[in-house]
Amino acid sequence: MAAKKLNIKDKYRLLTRDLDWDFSYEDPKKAFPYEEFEGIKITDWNKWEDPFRLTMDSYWKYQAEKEKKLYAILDAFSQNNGHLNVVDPRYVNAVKIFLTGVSPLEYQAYQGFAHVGRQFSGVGARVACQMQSLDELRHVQTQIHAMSHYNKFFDGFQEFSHMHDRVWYLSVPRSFFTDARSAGPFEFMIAIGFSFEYVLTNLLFVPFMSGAAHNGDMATVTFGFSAQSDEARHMTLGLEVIKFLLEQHEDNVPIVQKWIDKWFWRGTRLLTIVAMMMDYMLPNKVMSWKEAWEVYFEEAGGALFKDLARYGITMPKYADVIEKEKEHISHQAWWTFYTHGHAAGFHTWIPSDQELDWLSEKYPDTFDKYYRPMWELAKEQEAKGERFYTSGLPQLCQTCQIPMLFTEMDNPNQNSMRDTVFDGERYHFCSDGCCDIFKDEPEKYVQAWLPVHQIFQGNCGGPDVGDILSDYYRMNVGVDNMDIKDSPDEQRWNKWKGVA
Amino acid sequence: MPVFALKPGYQGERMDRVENFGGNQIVYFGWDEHRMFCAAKAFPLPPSMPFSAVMEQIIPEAFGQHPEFSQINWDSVEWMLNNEPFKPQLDVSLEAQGVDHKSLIRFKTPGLTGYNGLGV
Amino acid sequence: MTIEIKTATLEPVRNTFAHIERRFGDKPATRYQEATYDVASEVNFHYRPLWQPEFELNDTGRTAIVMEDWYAFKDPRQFYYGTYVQMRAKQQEVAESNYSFFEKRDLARLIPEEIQKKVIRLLIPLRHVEQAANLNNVYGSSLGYGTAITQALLYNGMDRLGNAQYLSRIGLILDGNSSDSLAEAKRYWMDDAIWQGVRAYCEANICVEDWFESFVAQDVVLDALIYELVYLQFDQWLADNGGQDISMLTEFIQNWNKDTNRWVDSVVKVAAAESDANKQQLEQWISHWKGKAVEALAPLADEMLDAEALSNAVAAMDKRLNKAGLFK
Amino acid sequence: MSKVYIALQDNDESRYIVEAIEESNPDATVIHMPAMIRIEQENRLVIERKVVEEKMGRDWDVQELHINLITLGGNVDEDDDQFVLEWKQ
Repeated sequence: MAAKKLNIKDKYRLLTRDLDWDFSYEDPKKAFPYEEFEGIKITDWNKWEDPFRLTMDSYWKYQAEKEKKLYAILDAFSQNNGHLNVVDPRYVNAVKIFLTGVSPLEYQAYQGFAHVGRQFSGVGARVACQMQSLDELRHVQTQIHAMSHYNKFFDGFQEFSHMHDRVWYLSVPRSFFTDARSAGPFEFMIAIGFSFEYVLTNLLFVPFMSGAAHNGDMATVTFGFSAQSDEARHMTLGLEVIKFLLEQHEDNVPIVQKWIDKWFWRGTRLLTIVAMMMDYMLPNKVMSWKEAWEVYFEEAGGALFKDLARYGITMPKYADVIEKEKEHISHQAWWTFYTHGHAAGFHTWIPSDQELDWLSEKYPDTFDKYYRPMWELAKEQEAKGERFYTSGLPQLCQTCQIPMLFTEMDNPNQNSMRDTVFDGERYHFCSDGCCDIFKDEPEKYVQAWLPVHQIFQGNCGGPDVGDILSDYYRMNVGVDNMDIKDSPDEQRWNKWKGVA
Repeated sequence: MPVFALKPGYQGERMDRVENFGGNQIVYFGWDEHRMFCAAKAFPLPPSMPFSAVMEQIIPEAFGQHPEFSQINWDSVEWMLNNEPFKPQLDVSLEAQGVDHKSLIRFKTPGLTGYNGLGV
Repeated sequence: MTIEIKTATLEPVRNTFAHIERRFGDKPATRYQEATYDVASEVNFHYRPLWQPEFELNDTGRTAIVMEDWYAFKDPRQFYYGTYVQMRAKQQEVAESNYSFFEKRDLARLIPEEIQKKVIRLLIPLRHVEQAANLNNVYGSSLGYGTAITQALLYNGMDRLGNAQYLSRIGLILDGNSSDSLAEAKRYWMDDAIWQGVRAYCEANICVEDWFESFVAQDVVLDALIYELVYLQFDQWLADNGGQDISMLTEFIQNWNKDTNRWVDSVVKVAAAESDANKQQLEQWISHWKGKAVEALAPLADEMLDAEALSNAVAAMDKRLNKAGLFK
Repeated sequence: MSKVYIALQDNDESRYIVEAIEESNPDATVIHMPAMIRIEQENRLVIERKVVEEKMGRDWDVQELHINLITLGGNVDEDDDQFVLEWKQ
């Protein structure tokens, strides 16, 4: 009998969608108990459109090919001491932030997608989430392997896992992801599958990785682009989820809009650190944060929201504030880390004169007016032998957990501060965006493990900051932290390069 | 507004209740338009602490690194407590003049506008 | 400017990450170790799940099994993502050439019709068992504790989807891609009395809350029996009765079972060796699910072979459990 | 009108795919960046299996695209013969 040819859509339907069956011995609600409490209405999972139609055999085949390529490069990188090819040892500090701040998020993404990949009762969506879960596990593991070589030659990588659970600035990305994972399955998909994957990871994995290539870091660019090749699948899943929810029931629209507002705000706050990595931590510049933002958020995100307008979805709330903040946040963040360089697990520095000029050129409306004077002051202090490390501990935002470093866009000299009272206790926020998120779910956000308050409660050892850094954070004090100048990293680099 | 949770009555544990701070309460201090300090600073202080002790111990520790600090004329300083104008009474405790847990105290220094007059 | 690199100064500062060094000493680590140990978060989760506030996001309390160190569940295959997909890619390449050989030579036509019918009624519905196994293993991966076991559960979960797809393709080969055989097999799964026990077992397991129990019911009990019954004994029967070429199409699953059994047995062994309480818990779960599984599989075994086939399968499973330190 | 875009790793295989994209989409803009190639076009972009196969001189499965893909923007529709990116506004 001559077999008829199956096209990819039919084949995928038969090999995946057709595997499920209607339960008759148990209540399906017991098998999939989390699908209704968020208020999302799914009338027919069969309407789900599979964005990509990968069966496991193709998945193994293509992913194995990617892995083979990637590990060949990582092997070559370590055999040839590839770390010597980076343009400048300052660059490596961006990679430290990556391993301590981003890689553990990949792990949380693996867990989160495994959860929704088990809990959705629609098999199409479920399998897509399972594959994403597996991909995310890939990302954390390839990142650890890529940075394993750096860990052998530079400080600040060695306790990445321990630090991620505890260190003050790492509480920012960590709380972002635990917020999403502790939410219901549909909110998780809007948070991570849509807002984070579709718009925000591009900013990390595309311009920053291109920057890694431009700074001689073959290991990072290789895992970065290799990971991002899975991301294309993930982005499409995110977009498919949102279209599906919006098409299923009109009552879903306001719920989805609320989540979009929340997660875009939370995402832009999280990306502050990426802004700083791009503008200040890449010695060879590819594009400024502002330019990257315009390409990947304003242009790409704008097109996306125009596409979603037919469902009644509008641009995320406070998009107007976000647009103004692109001129400011990278400078504010690097200043914060520079002045807290004694409490960071990586090195900080004053930008070179050439870099200051590049920043002036890229930020003509804000840099000279607001931020160059800071570096003039820092240089003055350093020349006096008083490298500025700020005293005390900063006030943190209850929602995003970032020190309250952001300023008012109508007066960028003044920090932006909001507060509200819930259940007799006052809570503080860096912005209207973060304040709104709290007010919508105060019972959730009162649980925030705010590092500064935890230190004052005595839960992080101490009381001296030095003891907290060494005992609770397991930082190698005087080695991992402080200015790059005279650090062991710099001294080793100079020795390798034969520089006196 | 209550969160939407699987079971009704979701109530997370309040992590920063004043009882958790061993007799202290948290007070934040911020110097307006002085961005050398990236954010306001947090201190655990006994509610019974008089404001004079805040002026002697806390304010210099928090802001003494700024080149303008020594030039502050404290008589002309404008204070805000939790977004309301505030006149600190030096010999009165924090608690007795309304500075409670997680209060934010901000001050402006007329005439001192930051490093080189640029808000830094 | 040429820069002279003095190789003598290129000594590493450390051999591996600090948490790996604390476990295995100050020496170069394997990729499996760096990708696995102490990667999952343990403290400071901020928010209790809206869907399960009685637990933290990562919480050891979601199973009755208690471990001092959840990383004791070392995978004997030492699979991390890279080694896992490369192993499966190799196996699927073999499978692919088997399937295309089978298709090209149209070997289906050499298989007697009653044998084909038997395959559709007795083998193809197992694609739904694999689907249940996918759910159960992914469940453990999402709510389990410690990367050592949770990553292996995810690999297993995805393997089961792969197995389900290979079984489905057997149906498509037999029906010339009309998918009639899959529809027929699904009707058996839904309505045929010989399948109802197995289907009820699968549905019940999907609703089990304790993730380790779910792993026991699926991977330790049901899979062990099905492997012996179907992929060894029934396969032999097919070979003896003119269906030997079907073996080319189940070879992937057979090899897969061999590598997976090694992992399953080691998980059971490690958990049982940890404490008497664990051992008792495992024995109680296994007894419970074994009773159900034997009852569920009996009509199927009769139809495939005979009652002896099932007792052979039970004996083989008991032997494995014994080797893992249980029931003795 | 909005742009759809796709970015590929800058390697030998991608160069053939980019050539094919240029042939199938004469108005597309190709931008070379460090280690990556970005291609964008108003509203719609198509990658045709036949054209890629012609450029490469071998069989090419549309799903192979994922090996060299970095990112994309637009609604995806993938089948045996082509990969389409599109905004439907």
